[in-house]
Amino acid sequence: MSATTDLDEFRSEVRTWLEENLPETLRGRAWPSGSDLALWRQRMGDRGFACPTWPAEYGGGGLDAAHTRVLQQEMARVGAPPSVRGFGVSMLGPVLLEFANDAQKREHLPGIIYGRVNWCQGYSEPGAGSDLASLQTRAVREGDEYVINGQKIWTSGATEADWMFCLVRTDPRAPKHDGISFILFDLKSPGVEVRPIRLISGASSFCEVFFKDVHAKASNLIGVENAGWTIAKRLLQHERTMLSGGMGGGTAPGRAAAGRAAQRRNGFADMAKKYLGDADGRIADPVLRDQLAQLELDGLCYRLTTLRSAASAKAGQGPGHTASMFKLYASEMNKRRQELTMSVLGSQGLGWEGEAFDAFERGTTRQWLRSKGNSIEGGTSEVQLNVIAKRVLGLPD
Amino acid sequence: MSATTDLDEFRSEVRTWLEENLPETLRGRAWPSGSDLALWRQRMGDRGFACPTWPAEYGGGGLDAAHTRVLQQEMARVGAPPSVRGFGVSMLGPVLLEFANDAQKREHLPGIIYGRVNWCQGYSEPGAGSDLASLQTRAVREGDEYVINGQKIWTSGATEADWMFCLVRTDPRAPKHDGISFILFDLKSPGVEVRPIRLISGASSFCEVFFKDVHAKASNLIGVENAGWTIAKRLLQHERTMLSGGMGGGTAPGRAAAGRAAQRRNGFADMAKKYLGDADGRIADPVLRDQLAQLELDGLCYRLTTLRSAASAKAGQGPGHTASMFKLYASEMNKRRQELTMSVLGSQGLGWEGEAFDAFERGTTRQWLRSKGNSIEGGTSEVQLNVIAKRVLGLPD
Amino acid sequence: MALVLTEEQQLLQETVRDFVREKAPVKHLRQLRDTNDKVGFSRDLWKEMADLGWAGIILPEEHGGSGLGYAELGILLEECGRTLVPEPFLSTVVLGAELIQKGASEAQQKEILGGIAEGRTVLALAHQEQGRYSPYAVSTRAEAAGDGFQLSGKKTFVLDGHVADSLIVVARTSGAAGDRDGLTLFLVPAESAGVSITRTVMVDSRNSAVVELSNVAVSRDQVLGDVGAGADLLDPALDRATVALSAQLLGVLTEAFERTVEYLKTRIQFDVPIGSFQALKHRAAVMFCEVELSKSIVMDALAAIDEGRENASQLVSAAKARTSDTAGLVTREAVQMFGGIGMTDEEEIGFFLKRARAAELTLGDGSFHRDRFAQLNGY
Amino acid sequence: MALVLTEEQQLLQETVRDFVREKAPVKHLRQLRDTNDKVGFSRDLWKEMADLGWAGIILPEEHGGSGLGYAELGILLEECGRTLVPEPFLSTVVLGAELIQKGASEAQQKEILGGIAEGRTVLALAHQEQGRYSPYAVSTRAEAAGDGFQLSGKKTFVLDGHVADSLIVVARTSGAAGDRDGLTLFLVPAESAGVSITRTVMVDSRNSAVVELSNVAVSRDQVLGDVGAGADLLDPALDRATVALSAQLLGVLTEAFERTVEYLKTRIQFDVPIGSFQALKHRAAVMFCEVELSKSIVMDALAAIDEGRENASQLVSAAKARTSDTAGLVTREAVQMFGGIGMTDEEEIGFFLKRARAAELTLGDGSFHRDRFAQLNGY
Repeated sequence: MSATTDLDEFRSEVRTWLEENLPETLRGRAWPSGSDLALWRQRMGDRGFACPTWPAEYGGGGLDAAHTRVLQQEMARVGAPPSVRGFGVSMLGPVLLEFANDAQKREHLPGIIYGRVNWCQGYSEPGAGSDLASLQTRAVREGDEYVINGQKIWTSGATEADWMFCLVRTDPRAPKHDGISFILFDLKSPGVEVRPIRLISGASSFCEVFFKDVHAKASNLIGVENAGWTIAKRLLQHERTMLSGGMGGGTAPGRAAAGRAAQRRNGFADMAKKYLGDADGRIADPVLRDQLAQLELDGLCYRLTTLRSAASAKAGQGPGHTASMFKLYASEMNKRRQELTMSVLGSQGLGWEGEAFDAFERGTTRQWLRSKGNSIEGGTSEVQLNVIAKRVLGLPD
Repeated sequence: MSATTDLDEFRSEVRTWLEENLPETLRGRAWPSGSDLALWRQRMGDRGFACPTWPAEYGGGGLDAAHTRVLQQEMARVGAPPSVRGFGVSMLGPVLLEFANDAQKREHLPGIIYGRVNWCQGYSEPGAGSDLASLQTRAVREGDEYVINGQKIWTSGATEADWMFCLVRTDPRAPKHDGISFILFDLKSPGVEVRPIRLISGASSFCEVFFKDVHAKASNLIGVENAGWTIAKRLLQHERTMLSGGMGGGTAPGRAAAGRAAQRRNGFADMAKKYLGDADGRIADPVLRDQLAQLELDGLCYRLTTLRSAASAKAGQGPGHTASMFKLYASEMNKRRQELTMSVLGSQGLGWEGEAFDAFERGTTRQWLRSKGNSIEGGTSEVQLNVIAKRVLGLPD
Repeated sequence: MALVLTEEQQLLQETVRDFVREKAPVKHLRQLRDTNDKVGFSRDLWKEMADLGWAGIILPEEHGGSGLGYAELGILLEECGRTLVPEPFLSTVVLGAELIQKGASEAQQKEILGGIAEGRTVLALAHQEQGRYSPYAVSTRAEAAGDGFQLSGKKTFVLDGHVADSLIVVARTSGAAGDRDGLTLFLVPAESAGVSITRTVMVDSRNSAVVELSNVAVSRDQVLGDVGAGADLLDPALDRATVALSAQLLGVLTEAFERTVEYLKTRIQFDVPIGSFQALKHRAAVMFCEVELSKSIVMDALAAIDEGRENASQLVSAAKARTSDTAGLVTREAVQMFGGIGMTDEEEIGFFLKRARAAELTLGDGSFHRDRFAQLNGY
Repeated sequence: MALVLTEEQQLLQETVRDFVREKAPVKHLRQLRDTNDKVGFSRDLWKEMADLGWAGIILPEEHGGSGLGYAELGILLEECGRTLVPEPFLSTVVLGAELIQKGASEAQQKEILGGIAEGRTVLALAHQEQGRYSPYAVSTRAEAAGDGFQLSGKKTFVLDGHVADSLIVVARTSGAAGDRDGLTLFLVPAESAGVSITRTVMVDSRNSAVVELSNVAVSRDQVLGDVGAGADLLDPALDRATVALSAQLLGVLTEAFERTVEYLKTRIQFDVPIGSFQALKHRAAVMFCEVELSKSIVMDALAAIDEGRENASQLVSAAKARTSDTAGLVTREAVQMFGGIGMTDEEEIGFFLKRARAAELTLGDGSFHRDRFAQLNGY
């Protein structure tokens, strides 16, 4: 049987399965919820389609890149939403597959696959931002447990999360990269306190999380004690890939992203004509028009570069250092886009609340402010520039 | 007698003196030459007006800032050119006054004041650019002489120069800043070879200068052996001031410079209209017009800042660290101006030689290329930024 | 030239600086915001400021003012900019005072200017009708009706509009939107029939309102200046407001810059102050140059107003373009260099980012003023 | 998508790279310049390149060509860009070959295309009349005269004009400068009476000429395409030349960038390689992103031409804007980072600065193509 025949058969199999199993109410809904979502999660998990590339023995689909692409294409065709998302599936799962022992995988992967456990990430601390390895949250071994004290910040979704994967210092006397461990624990444990953070753009999903004598099972330490930094770095690569958006899984999602972006673009030009006037089909302000053209042109070149990178990378290879470039460029570009929108809207972009500004205008204000965080979260632009200079260009320290 | 009366008297005295002594042929000539120039130099030197602020005992005018300003105003009024200029008067002279012994001042200052000796500066070396202190040109004491071997580069005007003030390494084992001396010698000495440098913009006044067993009198070493770095740094401050242009001597020359700049500006707008078209009195290309406005606006702000700096500084104070800002900004701004000119001219700015391009167009090409050196010579822009960060803002090493 | 402060001016600067740091630090604005204060500034504090002579700083002494010039006003507003003081300087002390002084009858002047100087009266200019600033793009109509006029139209971004005792409404008695001719200014009590004022909550937590005018009857007495020649009154007042706002922006950007440099010296990452990283050093040094240039042009533009220089408008546009753009640069860099903490509402630097953008878009941004600068320079 | 090279394409790339590094390094251009070479390129080398199939790379095999596409042409020109090869690719291999193929009679094609493929024939497009690029700003007149026309006008920046065997002259048979309609293309032997060609010495040491046409008599046979509809022939040819030039610029900028990174690693100041300074590192990393983006858009625009995609013109404009601006950024940074030595004629990096600026201003700079990109995108 040729590879193509095999893929064709798989495609028709997927198509039939989706027809029979996708709840009608979920079709075309990007962010589904409710009882049909629970059903969908059960079915996708059972069929191995929730996390198609993960090994079958842990509940994944065991599919290769080509089959995964077929599955994604068919799901996109009928508007089937993914059954699970978030930190578990995109960040913790791959790391567990690489670093965890068999028992840990069996304990934690199903919860991710079936969407039963919400995960959050305990990384940054007030004194450890770009210099993440200087983190101070202590974990002390006591019998078959660790006792954790300290504080995390920028923990996204902590108010909704069930469990946390967390970097802790297990050897305070070792050089800073050599005393860190990677551990999982239940966020409902006594001693955990979660406080939401208010951003300059308003309420946010970010939290501060405080630990006071929190007990975590030692069996939930991933890898070797004090060797957690290796895991931490790998996980950051996955984060960077996630944040730069749409360049992960081959060309299909890339094309879809390009389509969405094109739509958004036309929207921008129309919006600019509305606020600045239309002179013979052109945006009436020639200087802003030039800036918009530059931005769109950069966006086009950026998307083509993500496609080129995906095409170059062999299937199954982890994200390379180009992830830094994409993270850097995407966040800087979004900041420019938001600045430009503000310039176009003028004082109509300055609204915070109330009816004098429509929903788009109010959204603009908040998004402009929120975009300032793009180049800080998930590794600052400065960190990405350092990585590119060192890893890609080979410039000396 | 009040200060004002004194200045008024001095003004009428200067006015009379100029009427009697300025050769008619020199009036209004920025770059005079010939026998009348020799006469003018003699008269200005004798009268103490060539270097008005230098002490009278060494042939200067012994004037304070207020009287100097009156002299400059009166000279400007009748279009009297300075009788001397160049490295001697603007860089070496002030340094000799500060660091040389009495005999050295008596030997070298008159040659500067009467324009009899042309000086050039032996500073940079192929391996010592921004890191000037790593210079390798060796000077070994032998009896009452030093014997010099090595090479200088970027020696401006060496083909025309009579003497060189030169940084040499007198102690190769000391830390690099502690083994440097500042010495003067005759460029006609045996063993000196001068080779002009061709720049990307064409022929230039820069030279490479090679030394092979060049003998210099030990009595021409300024200050203390191995303590030349202090002198070198002071001289660089004077250079920076000279390069940033027109902010040195109070408001009068500043205003004149502003006037010239305004004239140049209108010229730019007219030129842009000629090449790009005129739409209802506006430059027809709105994006380039916006860039020109930004450039002119920056130029205005820059000139005002030099005036503000001069107004703030008490008369007689040496140039402060703002010299770095002016050097940086002026050179970056000139580079922008040249880039913009190229954009305006299009392919008419690409000519190198020949009649298909008029003199302005050919000049544009060369000036554009030459301007790239502005942010390199006299301390790179990167060096200026370092200086501002450290000395002005106090940021840590 | 007036590029250095006189001793008297230095004294004024210190007085203002000490006062606002104590009584109106950034916390003052935060508190007004967090308590959803109905006025949006402190009437008590405003009274105190008026008692110091600040509300009538440019008014002649006969009207209870201090009789000072724009150089002094600039010093005052620069210092107020440093702590983001939200009290109604721009609307009342500059625009209101200028337009009433130049356009109102003696009786009106006597009544209103005294109120301004005492901190009792707040005025607001109801001018802008769309998001992008464009001074003559006025569609609000003033139709002749009986002995007077009837005003109808909608005004946005009316600074301090919801607390103003009277509005100065720019309406069109002839011509079409975009024409310089045909504008007329009307002094309209906020309580007038047909006037509806809705406060808008703005990103910089300052005061602004939407004003709707529906057949508002006004008499001839309420006209400021001459009918149809409102632009002659408006233009110089807008220039003055623009340079005043530039001075405020200079304070905003200078403070943001100084706070950032301080943060670079104290924030430790990788065991060293982040200000020791060369890339950040260079960016800080670039900002320093821009800050210095901003200061120079603001001082000269203020002096140009005081001296009545012919090219004052060019300098004003240069000042607004330069301070707008520099404030944008500095506050964006500030948030980036503060990192995560700069993104939190708890840290004050975000207030500067918001204020810088709002002030940039008030009375014309960099692009608007570069265009105007070019036009005034004959290209 | 064609965003990766096939094996055949990789082979071509290596072949070209090895050839030009050996036979046409930057020294080749320097030597032509320093000897004031009358031709401005090497006829022998050009013959060798033609023998490798490069001169007829996009021509069909029936005309002696290689029958390859723009993807392959792009690879060829990118590598030639890396060493600034001055041989007449743009004028003859792209513009000449395209216009003759699409607009000439079969007999003309047979005669001329074979000559191009063999490296014998050089063509030049006489089009531009002013410094700023503007494709329809043609004033050169073609007046009807007897059975044919008389051409009069002046053309500037005619690439390879002084060595061309024939000129393709864009003239106006109707309408006014700026109109798209009314242009007609004429094939004019360089030796024709009334044609006067003056070589211009350019900053990038490449070939260009001023062409003056004084009542040049041409017959109907010399018309390419249809009378008055020259733009239909010209537009796609210009698109193709523009993407070809973008590919060349990609080579220029990539080489300049790689040389700069290498210099950063080897130049020692303050006892360390200057590439260890963070400020320079960050600037190099920023350039890296721009270089990568340039590569992607050039590859896609080349593929769009080959595939005849509807939006090809947009991609071409994006490619030219992006490579023009990136080449400017990279070469300016290169000279700055090389420091003093970068300012000397002896160091080769200055040749890249010059070529980048000249290529930027050829066939429209970043600003021109952003405007076109916006227009094609409906704003």
